[in-house]
Amino acid sequence: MSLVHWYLLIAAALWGIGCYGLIRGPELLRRIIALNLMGAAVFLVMVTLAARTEPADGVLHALVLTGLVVAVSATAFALALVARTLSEQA
Amino acid sequence: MNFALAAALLPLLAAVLALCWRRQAAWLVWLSTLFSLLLALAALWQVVTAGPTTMQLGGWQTGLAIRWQLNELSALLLLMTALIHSLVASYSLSQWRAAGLSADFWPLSALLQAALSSLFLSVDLFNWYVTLELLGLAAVALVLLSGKKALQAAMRYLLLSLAASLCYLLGVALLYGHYGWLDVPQLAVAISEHPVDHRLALWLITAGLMLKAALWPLHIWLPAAHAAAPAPVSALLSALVVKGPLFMLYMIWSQLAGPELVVTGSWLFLLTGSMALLAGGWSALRTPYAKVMVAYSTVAQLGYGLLALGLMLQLSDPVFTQALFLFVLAHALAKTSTFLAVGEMQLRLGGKRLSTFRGASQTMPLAMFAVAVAGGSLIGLPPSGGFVAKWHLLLPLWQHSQLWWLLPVILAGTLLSAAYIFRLVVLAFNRAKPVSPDFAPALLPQWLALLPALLVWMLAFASGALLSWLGG
Amino acid sequence: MMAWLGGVLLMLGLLFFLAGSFGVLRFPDVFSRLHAVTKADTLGLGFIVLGLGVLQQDWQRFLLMLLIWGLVMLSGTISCQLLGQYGRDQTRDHEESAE
Amino acid sequence: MSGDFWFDALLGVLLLVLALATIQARQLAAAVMLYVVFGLMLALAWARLGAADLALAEAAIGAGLTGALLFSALARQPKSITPPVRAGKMAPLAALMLCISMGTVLGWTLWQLPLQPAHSQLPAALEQLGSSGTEHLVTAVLLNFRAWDTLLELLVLLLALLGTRLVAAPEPAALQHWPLARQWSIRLLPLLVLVAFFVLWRGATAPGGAFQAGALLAAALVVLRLNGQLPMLSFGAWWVRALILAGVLAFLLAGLLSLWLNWQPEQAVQWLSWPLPLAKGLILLIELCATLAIGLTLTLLVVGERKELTA
Repeated sequence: MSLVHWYLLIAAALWGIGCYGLIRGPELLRRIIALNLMGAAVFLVMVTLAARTEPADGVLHALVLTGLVVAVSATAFALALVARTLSEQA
Repeated sequence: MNFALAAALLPLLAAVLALCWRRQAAWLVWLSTLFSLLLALAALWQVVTAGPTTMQLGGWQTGLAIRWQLNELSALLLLMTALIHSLVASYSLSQWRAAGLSADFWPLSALLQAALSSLFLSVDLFNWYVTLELLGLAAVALVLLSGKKALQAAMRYLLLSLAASLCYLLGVALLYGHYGWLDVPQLAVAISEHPVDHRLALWLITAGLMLKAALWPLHIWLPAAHAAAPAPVSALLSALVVKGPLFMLYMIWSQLAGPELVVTGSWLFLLTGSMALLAGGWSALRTPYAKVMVAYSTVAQLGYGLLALGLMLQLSDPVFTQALFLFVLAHALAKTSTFLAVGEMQLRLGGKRLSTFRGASQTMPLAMFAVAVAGGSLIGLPPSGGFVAKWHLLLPLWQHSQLWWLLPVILAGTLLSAAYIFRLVVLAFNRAKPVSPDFAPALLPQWLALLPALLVWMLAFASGALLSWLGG
Repeated sequence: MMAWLGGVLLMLGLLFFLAGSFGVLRFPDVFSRLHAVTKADTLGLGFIVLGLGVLQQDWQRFLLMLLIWGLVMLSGTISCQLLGQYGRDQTRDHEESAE
Repeated sequence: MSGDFWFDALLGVLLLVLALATIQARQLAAAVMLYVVFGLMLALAWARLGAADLALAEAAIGAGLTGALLFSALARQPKSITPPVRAGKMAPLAALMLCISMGTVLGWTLWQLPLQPAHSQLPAALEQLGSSGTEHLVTAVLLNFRAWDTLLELLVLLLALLGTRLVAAPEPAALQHWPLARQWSIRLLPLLVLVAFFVLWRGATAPGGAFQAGALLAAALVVLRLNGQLPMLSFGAWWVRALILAGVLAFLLAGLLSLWLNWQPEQAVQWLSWPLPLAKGLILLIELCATLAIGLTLTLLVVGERKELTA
């Protein structure tokens, strides 16, 4: 039960929670948060895989950094869409 | 490889310049699509004469750098992207003031072309993730161009597209965890050396890509999004955006799947393909709205692609690869022409329902002719490209008697597609609704809508060259 | 000797953090909760910084932690003030609507 | 039982509890706040797993800016929300079973992953690090080995901004500006700008870089904008557009320059391969432009083009 296995299990659980939130979450905002949780789970898997080698695998860290910025811009776009749909309803 | 690099970078440069000088954006992007068409032709010619080449981006060795691979297949797909973009750009240029298409269309469509070109050229798993995300965001932004009515459809499209990208990324992370390679050919070598059970990674990647390509069970977002988008945008979406993930599915399943996984995968694609044909055709038959019908026809026609992929995996016969990419080419041209013509008629005659097309053959004969010719290729009538693709799908099936049940399915699919195309064409020959005397729609947009239909109609004459390029 | 001193300082800091969070849970209204959070936690952080400084014997890092503590203190007080003003406006609007 | 074990165990459990609480929280405001805390704990997890760059980026972008985005979306949430937007079509029990099975299958597969990776790009990357123009591996991978990914990623950020401008929602209620907040943001500005450019400069030799620096810059600009101390940043103004496009333009120009510099008549061309003597300078130039572009883009994503109502 090393550090790597523990964080991989946490990532698997996070993925499950994120999927549940995406499927069930009533409000749109909650589904976007659930998407971010799923993203966090995937990045946790990648960073834990990078931590297996002694000097942590910088290539994977760069990939996760790219993924993080992509996730933020996608979230910003989704939130702008949610804000517009909500103000249309009001 | 230089021409292919130029063909991929030109739309990128055009998009950035279009954002700087917003008044000349239209001309700038239109010229860039034409130039990239010429460059793509030159790239194809270079590949045919000098053979396939690869390029390591940045000059580093294989595992570290992103690798671009230019063979006949990717050159042909690059040419298809450039051709469809130049057709749609010229159509939009000819009537965007009338249709009220906002000026943001131009940088977004140029970015879409750049994303697609770099997707077709690259063979790096993580680079595919970034291009896939770029493709998804550009498509959602383009759908939003038609304002308030597209909000709901775009929201659902964006959420599902983000979830699909995350599934794909998780699959890629697992593969990198097992084998340590991101480069697909190198990964295939690593898998063949000491195979490890990576089924979940492949299923995650397949689920993500099937959702992105709107393949049958995960197609729910497509009809609303493609129908709500303006005509040139829905042409781009149906013809090109859904083909990117389909190309990735082919590349991944043909190289990374182990022998026993290929069998299960092929059965999955065969079943989903058949269901796509039947369910897509049936929904297209029953919907009262014209653009929704054309969108469901995309879902149905993608069924042929799935069948070709499934058969290629099961019988490992290269003729099915030819059938798959012939279908991709033929469907792209036919669907562009159909969406442009239907959009033009909807704009001029006003109204979304099929009843507005009553008597369209008298009021707008040219656009109606385009729909009929493109419909012929969708059904698969000779000598259109659709016929050549279906022919190369059916011919080898006769020898393999264990897949007998596919023949009635394809027959039923063809009948359904004939039904929903003629449903529109028959309406056009009824007596036209009274039209104001000065009703004279511009002819240039209708001619531009007819052009891809004529191109796909003559595809059979070019099938010899196409077949030899597609791995004959 | 230094390790023992550092340990005591860290325990003190932990104590103040616990007191602060306990205060947030138990206090009745907004203002007392704000009071508990900003005062106790800032002091707790100060003790932790001192404790780590004693344990670490690295002056450059200790100064860095002091800068962090200063920033936390500043931003803590400012946000406490703003939340307090916001709380006062809310309660006043509430009372006006209640009459 | 080493001390680390308890720290990891607690952090892991805390991450899960926060994630569950975010999904199950009744009010949306509580869900957003819990998510921001989750983002900070995640930054701690990155630091614990030896990814200092990611801890910086997660804290600045993941918890900070995503939190600001969520709060601004929350501000536009109409208070009188009618019955919650139709809950997921799937019954709660079925969704729960599906997610639990997905989690266990994923957990079981992750458990099979080898502890020592069969092959990784690390040795190759470390040995090429010398000729990449920077000493820090992550910056070398981002701006030299896989520079094409970073260019596409800057495009994704630009695209998100273009898409957001298409759906610009009408502004929430006018903000009243507290004098205390205005004073504090003025004092905070020089510190944030200094730290941002320090993080950018350090990116060449230690964790840091364009994205973290851009996020810090965006934080400073957002605070100023919310306090009304900054002129209205509209995409229409040419200098705003020039700055936003600076990152992508710098990349393209550097790529074209390096294409022209190492052009041999019939040898195959290498896109985005920086000639060695120029590598360090080019990378720094690109990082500087990318920082400005990311900072302004993230600001416009968070604040939007708010028409300033009150003085």
